[in-house]
Amino acid sequence: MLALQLLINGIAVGALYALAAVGVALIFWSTRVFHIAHGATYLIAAYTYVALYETSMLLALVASVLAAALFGWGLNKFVYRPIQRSRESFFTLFVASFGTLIVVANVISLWAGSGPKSLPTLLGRVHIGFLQITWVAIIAIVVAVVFLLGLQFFLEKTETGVGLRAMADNVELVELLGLNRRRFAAVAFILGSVLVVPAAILTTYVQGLTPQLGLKIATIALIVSIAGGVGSLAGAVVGAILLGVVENVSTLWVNASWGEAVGFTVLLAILVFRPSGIIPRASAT
Amino acid sequence: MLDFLINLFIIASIFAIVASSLNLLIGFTGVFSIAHAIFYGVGGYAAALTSLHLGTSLLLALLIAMVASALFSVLLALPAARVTGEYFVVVSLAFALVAFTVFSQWTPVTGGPAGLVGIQRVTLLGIPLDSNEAYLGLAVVMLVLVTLVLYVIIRRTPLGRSLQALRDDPLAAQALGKNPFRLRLTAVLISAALASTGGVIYAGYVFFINADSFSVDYGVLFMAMVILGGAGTLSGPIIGAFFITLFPEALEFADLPSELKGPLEQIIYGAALVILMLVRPSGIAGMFSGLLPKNRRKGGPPDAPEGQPAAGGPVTGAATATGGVA
Amino acid sequence: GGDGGSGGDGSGGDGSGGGTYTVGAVIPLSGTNQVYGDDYRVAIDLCTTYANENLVEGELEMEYADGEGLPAPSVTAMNQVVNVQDAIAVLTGFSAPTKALAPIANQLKVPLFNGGASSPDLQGLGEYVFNNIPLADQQIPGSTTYVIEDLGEESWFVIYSNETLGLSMLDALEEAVPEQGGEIVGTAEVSSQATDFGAQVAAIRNAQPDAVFLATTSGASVPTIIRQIRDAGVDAQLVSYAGMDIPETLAEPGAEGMLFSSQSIDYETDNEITKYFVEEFEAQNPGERPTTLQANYCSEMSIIGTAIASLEESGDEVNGENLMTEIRDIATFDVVGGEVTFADDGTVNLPIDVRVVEDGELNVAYTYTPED
Amino acid sequence: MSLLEVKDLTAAYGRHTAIRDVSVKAEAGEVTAIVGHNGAGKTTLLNSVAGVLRNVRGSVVFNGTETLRGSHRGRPPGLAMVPQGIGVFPSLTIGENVKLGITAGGKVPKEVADERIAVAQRYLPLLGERWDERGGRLSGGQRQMVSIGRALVSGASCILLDEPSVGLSPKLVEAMMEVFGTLRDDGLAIVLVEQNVKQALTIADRVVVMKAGRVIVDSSASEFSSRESLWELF
Amino acid sequence: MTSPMLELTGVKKSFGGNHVIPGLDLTLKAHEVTALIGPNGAGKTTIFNLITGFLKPDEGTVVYKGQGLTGLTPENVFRKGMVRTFQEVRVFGGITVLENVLVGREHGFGSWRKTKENKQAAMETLALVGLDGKAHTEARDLSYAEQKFLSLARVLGSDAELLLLDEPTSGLDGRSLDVVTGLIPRLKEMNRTVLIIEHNLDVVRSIAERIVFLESGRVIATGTGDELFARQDLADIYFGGGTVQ
Ligand SMILES: Nc1ncnc2c1ncn2[C@@H]1O[C@H](COP(=O)(O)OP(=O)(O)OP(=O)(O)O)[C@@H](O)[C@H]1O
Ligand SMILES: Nc1ncnc2c1ncn2[C@@H]1O[C@H](COP(=O)(O)OP(=O)(O)OP(=O)(O)O)[C@@H](O)[C@H]1O
Ligand SMILES: CC(C)C[C@H](N)C(=O)O
Ligand SMILES: [Mg+2]
Ligand SMILES: [Mg+2]
Repeated sequence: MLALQLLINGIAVGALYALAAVGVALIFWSTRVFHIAHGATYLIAAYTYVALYETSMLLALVASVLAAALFGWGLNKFVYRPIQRSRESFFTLFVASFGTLIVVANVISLWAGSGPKSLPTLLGRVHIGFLQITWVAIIAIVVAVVFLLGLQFFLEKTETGVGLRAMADNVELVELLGLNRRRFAAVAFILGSVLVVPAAILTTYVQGLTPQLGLKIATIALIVSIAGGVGSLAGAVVGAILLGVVENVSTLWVNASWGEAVGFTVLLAILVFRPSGIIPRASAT
Repeated sequence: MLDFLINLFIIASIFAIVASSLNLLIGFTGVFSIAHAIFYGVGGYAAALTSLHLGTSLLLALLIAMVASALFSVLLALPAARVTGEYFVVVSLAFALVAFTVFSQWTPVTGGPAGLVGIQRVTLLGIPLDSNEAYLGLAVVMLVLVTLVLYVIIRRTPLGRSLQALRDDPLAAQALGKNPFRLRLTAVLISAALASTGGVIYAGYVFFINADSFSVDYGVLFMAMVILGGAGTLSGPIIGAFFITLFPEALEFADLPSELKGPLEQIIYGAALVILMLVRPSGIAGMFSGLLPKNRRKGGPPDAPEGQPAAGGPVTGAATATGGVA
Repeated sequence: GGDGGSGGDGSGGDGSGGGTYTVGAVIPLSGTNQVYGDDYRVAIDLCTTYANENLVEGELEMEYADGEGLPAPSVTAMNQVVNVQDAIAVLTGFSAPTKALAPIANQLKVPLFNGGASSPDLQGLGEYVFNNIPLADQQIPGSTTYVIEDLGEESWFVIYSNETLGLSMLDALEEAVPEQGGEIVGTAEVSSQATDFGAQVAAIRNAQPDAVFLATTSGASVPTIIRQIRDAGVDAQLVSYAGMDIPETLAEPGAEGMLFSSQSIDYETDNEITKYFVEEFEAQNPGERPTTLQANYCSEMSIIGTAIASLEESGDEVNGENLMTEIRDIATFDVVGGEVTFADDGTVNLPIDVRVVEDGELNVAYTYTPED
Repeated sequence: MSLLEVKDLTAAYGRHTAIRDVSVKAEAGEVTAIVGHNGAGKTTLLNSVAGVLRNVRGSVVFNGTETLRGSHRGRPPGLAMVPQGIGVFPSLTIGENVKLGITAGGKVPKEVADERIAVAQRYLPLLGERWDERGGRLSGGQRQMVSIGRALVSGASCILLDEPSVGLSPKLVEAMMEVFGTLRDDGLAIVLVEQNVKQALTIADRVVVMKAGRVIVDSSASEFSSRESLWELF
Repeated sequence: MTSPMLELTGVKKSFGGNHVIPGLDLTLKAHEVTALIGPNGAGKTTIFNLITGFLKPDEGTVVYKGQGLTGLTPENVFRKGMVRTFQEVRVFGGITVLENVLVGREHGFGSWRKTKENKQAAMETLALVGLDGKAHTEARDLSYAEQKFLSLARVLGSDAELLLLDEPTSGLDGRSLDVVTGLIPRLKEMNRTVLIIEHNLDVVRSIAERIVFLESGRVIATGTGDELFARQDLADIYFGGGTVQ
């Protein structure tokens, strides 16, 4: 029974990771920016929501979406792009991204305090005998699936989607062909940033919110999206859920502080044996 | 005040040792690791345990640390053979998180979160290095030695050439008889062993070791030092390490209101990283002519046809979905 | 605030009185534990003023440096306040950093005060280390006695963090709970970074205990743990210790009825420092109540002030070494809520209060006096 | 007024000036061949015209609009380029690769797009045969065909071709030259950079010779062929 | 007496149902320059990949000087004594021209002691392609043509006896082309055997002693230039009209 409950918990947590991961997967894969500042987007979305939800949940949601989109767009425009212009270097972007996360996390802690924030419990739980699962988790799973399908459609079927995939392959060629690389990048950042909003809000409902959460979420998101398969959004989701499940179920045998390590070890092992990830980007048709 | 400066320079030298050794991977081998705080940590723990159980000999501590670190680094090198390029960053990140957990939870060996206390000042061939001045001397000598070793490897040996060839084009290197796995393994082993010497010096200096000094944040910090200074140059990581160590300390002299001090310092530090990357994307070392950065330039050489995969092919695994040998 | 430049003349005066004495505070000013640092600073600033007005002839000046509640930054910060700002005493908190700073304090001959960390292995860290807070092994028996004997909650579940403090609390509970006739029916570990406690909560539901004890160092995550426990429908009695009763915890609805042990602080005590602290705190933070730890940090300023005043009086030089000797000589000090006496191992032994959260307020439910 | 008019174009990579004061024209219904040694600046010229390079001075007027400055900065609509080297996105299907040419050319109704694709597939049967396969699976020459196909579907009135024959079999080169000839006859302006002068002369109307970043010869093809001295350059 | 230098027997390779090499037999004699020609997508580069270990044959064997190469990794194939270039330029941009050549010469720990000799030999090789003057330039600062030359120098500078060159002249101007066509015949004197993929028929004509014509992964003709260039069936699928003079 305990094992089953842990499995359910794992899937629930995994779904939240997955929500955070799809956005970063999209951004990383199409722009090659190791976007650790996705954690900052997460914080901005979550704090905006927390600040406003008492007024109106809808207003808070809209504001959160706008704030995330604006931040992602602005970061790309004013930080990443100028760096890419002078000399594209993966690590240079990473350092800048990391610096941005530090700035945002600390500005937030100046503004809202570094202590934990929480939201009143939303919707409660569903019981199946002794087992229980929160409605929030169910929403997270549904949203994750919807996002996944929606994005898959977007990437396969729309011109902009194909453009993003082209960018993932070869940015220089995109430019040479006269395609608007900047617009594609802007789309990737706006979309990827907006995608983090549900993750931010739902996670805050169950796990609370601190400025430190940004780094943690972004780290997990990046790891699962790579382990899942670069450029494969389904892979990111599977990787996220796997991490959540391993973390939780492993507590049957090891102490909880090892849980995350066990989860990462499993993902590492997967990468060693399948370097292209759990579900590699479509390689054959 | 002098004591304070000595303290800072000791720490900066230690960081410079780690950053320089990391540069062998990032700058010269194309192995993008942010796990180097771990090998620094292995050195620290090895030194602490040596001091607690085997005595204060510096050379013994260095030997044990380097061997332990090199052995441990095999775990990172294994994936390095299969996953390359940007994707390896993620592997190293996961590795660092796992190893950090081992540091902070393996209580019988590492003392767990409480860490190891009771480390003694080291002695060099029986001579104690009690004063901080002497210790600074030790740290600087160690830094010079590490830099020298790196210089010889990179600029004077076939190994160094092979590593850089591998960095620039793994496929072509393979076609010329280079074994990517063995080369990456060698580089990771050497780099980890050198980084551990920084940990030895650190443990002997602060008398206390726990996992917090080797967290992922430090891994990123070392990486930032390499990039900020200039990857692929010998002086870059040293410049970067001193800059990143000294800069926040300089802020201490700025008259910040105490209730804002912590976050403000962090904000200034973070903003400095962003701004420096904007104005000096190729590193500080690039400012001095003659020390031109040897960063990997993305894309092909100047007038090569555009759009060729910079790296690719079967060995890069995740990097390309298709065999890139066209 | 008590900030200021690095006092050039801050070496501690020459014994003629009237010098400027710098006291360092190596506390978390950023990071996960900043909540604590913020709280401590309020109390420290408040009582620096007190010491300046009522105790020392010269002037105490505070220098804050960010230790993040972590050992490595704390070591750098300590070096900074002592070597650059010439601090003659340093305040700190958190178990791991305190342990890391102890050897430095002894080497640099600067007294180190811990008012927040409660790991038992902080005792006997050297002549220069003073803990004016009862350590965990002293606090636990208060809670167990009350919960088991008075409330009759016999089966316990312990959530602990795998580090100095959590483990030592677990040890203490494994001794104290059976002693009172209770039983520990389950334990679960949490890591300090975690925000999801589904696994622990599932284990609690599985064990169905009467009481759940929270033995972690991370105040930031305690409200979340409580929330997740309550949301899962677990209504067991929650119990914890002093470091966790921060406003964020008290504000969590699920914390209603929760118990916290801490040293007994009698705010009615009739001494100067207590009266000052109660009044001024109220005046400056209307509607708020000080935490136990805030009281401790205020007390530390009073202790330092008292010792310096005594050095000034005797005409001795005010430096770290003399300060240490003076404190050990005086041994017993007026502090917020009463009196403390430092034992040779640098600890204090105090009565323990068990306080209960009622409508977001803490009220004393039980007081326990340890037999020596 | 020529369809494309380049005046006094100077372009640099950092401190290195790759082309200096280059002026050329391309007329509708003509093939302008640009020849010159490796490093003469041919690619730089094309990339500058196509709005890819940043450090460019001078003037490029396409279809009456200045494209180097002002609101039209960048790639003007109606201009397509086949870049030098491999021009295929390996993880996109061949169809997607080709259709990017339409995307770059601007929105068109589906029927128009389908029609253009059909034409391209007629010229390059390979495209049709392997439409849904990934670009990464093609051989070097096949990739070059995809790249050309992409320019064909763009609906452009001017196509810049940067060594399109590299890697193609001799027979295919001939076929390609025929295609370019047909396009020219349809009224397009073709700018063809070629290493193989003989090859280029089979369809060129004008020949521009570049050397060390400058234009040293600009003449009609017939005149060029007849002047032995110019041949000596190669 | 002369056992073949390289022998491919019954080599097959398919990619997901696409039989790119449906069954190939190919023999190379020592000290000959053989050209491998054929339409785009005929499988020429794939054959290089199969020989050099970048791809594993589905079936069949590759034998080099009597030793089977099946299952060897590219670096081990190299160590048997053969080396290849790639269809696109792949120089080591961050190190000098001289170092690029050294990379192909230095193997194993002992090579450190022979650095001096190796540098000497590398300089001689660079002189062959006219790059000795740029020995200390970083390879990424070379022009396209120079990088092509460097790729050649790198394989010449190695000790390999069998050189597999994939379109070494593509993209070169006439002047540079002459350098390459002048060089290749001289390789025989240096005890080398060459297999070259080339679409430039002028080049093929001037250097190849034997031509292997490949179509759809099959050898459909072998012979000298005179024999093959005259064949109408090959012209229909490959040479086209007019270009072969
Ligand atoms: N990205 C670049 N960075 C620096 N210099 C460059 C770059 N691209 C080209 N160059 C230099 O500019 C000059 C012109 O190069 P360009 O590529 O335009 O010549 P090209 O005529 O197209 O040559 P090829 O026939 O080899 O394609 C050359 O000296 C080349 O080295
Ligand atoms: N990795 C791969 N996956 C799928 N198909 C491939 C792969 N590599 C090559 N092919 C197919 O095999 C065939 C032969 O390709 P190859 O690259 O060997 O041709 P080539 O003879 O070198 O042609 P070119 O002269 O154009 O370079 C092509 O049809 C190509 O699509
Ligand atoms: C302030 C508290 C959370 C500190 C904690 N009690 C410790 O021992 O570290
Ligand atoms: Mg060109
Ligand atoms: Mg080929």
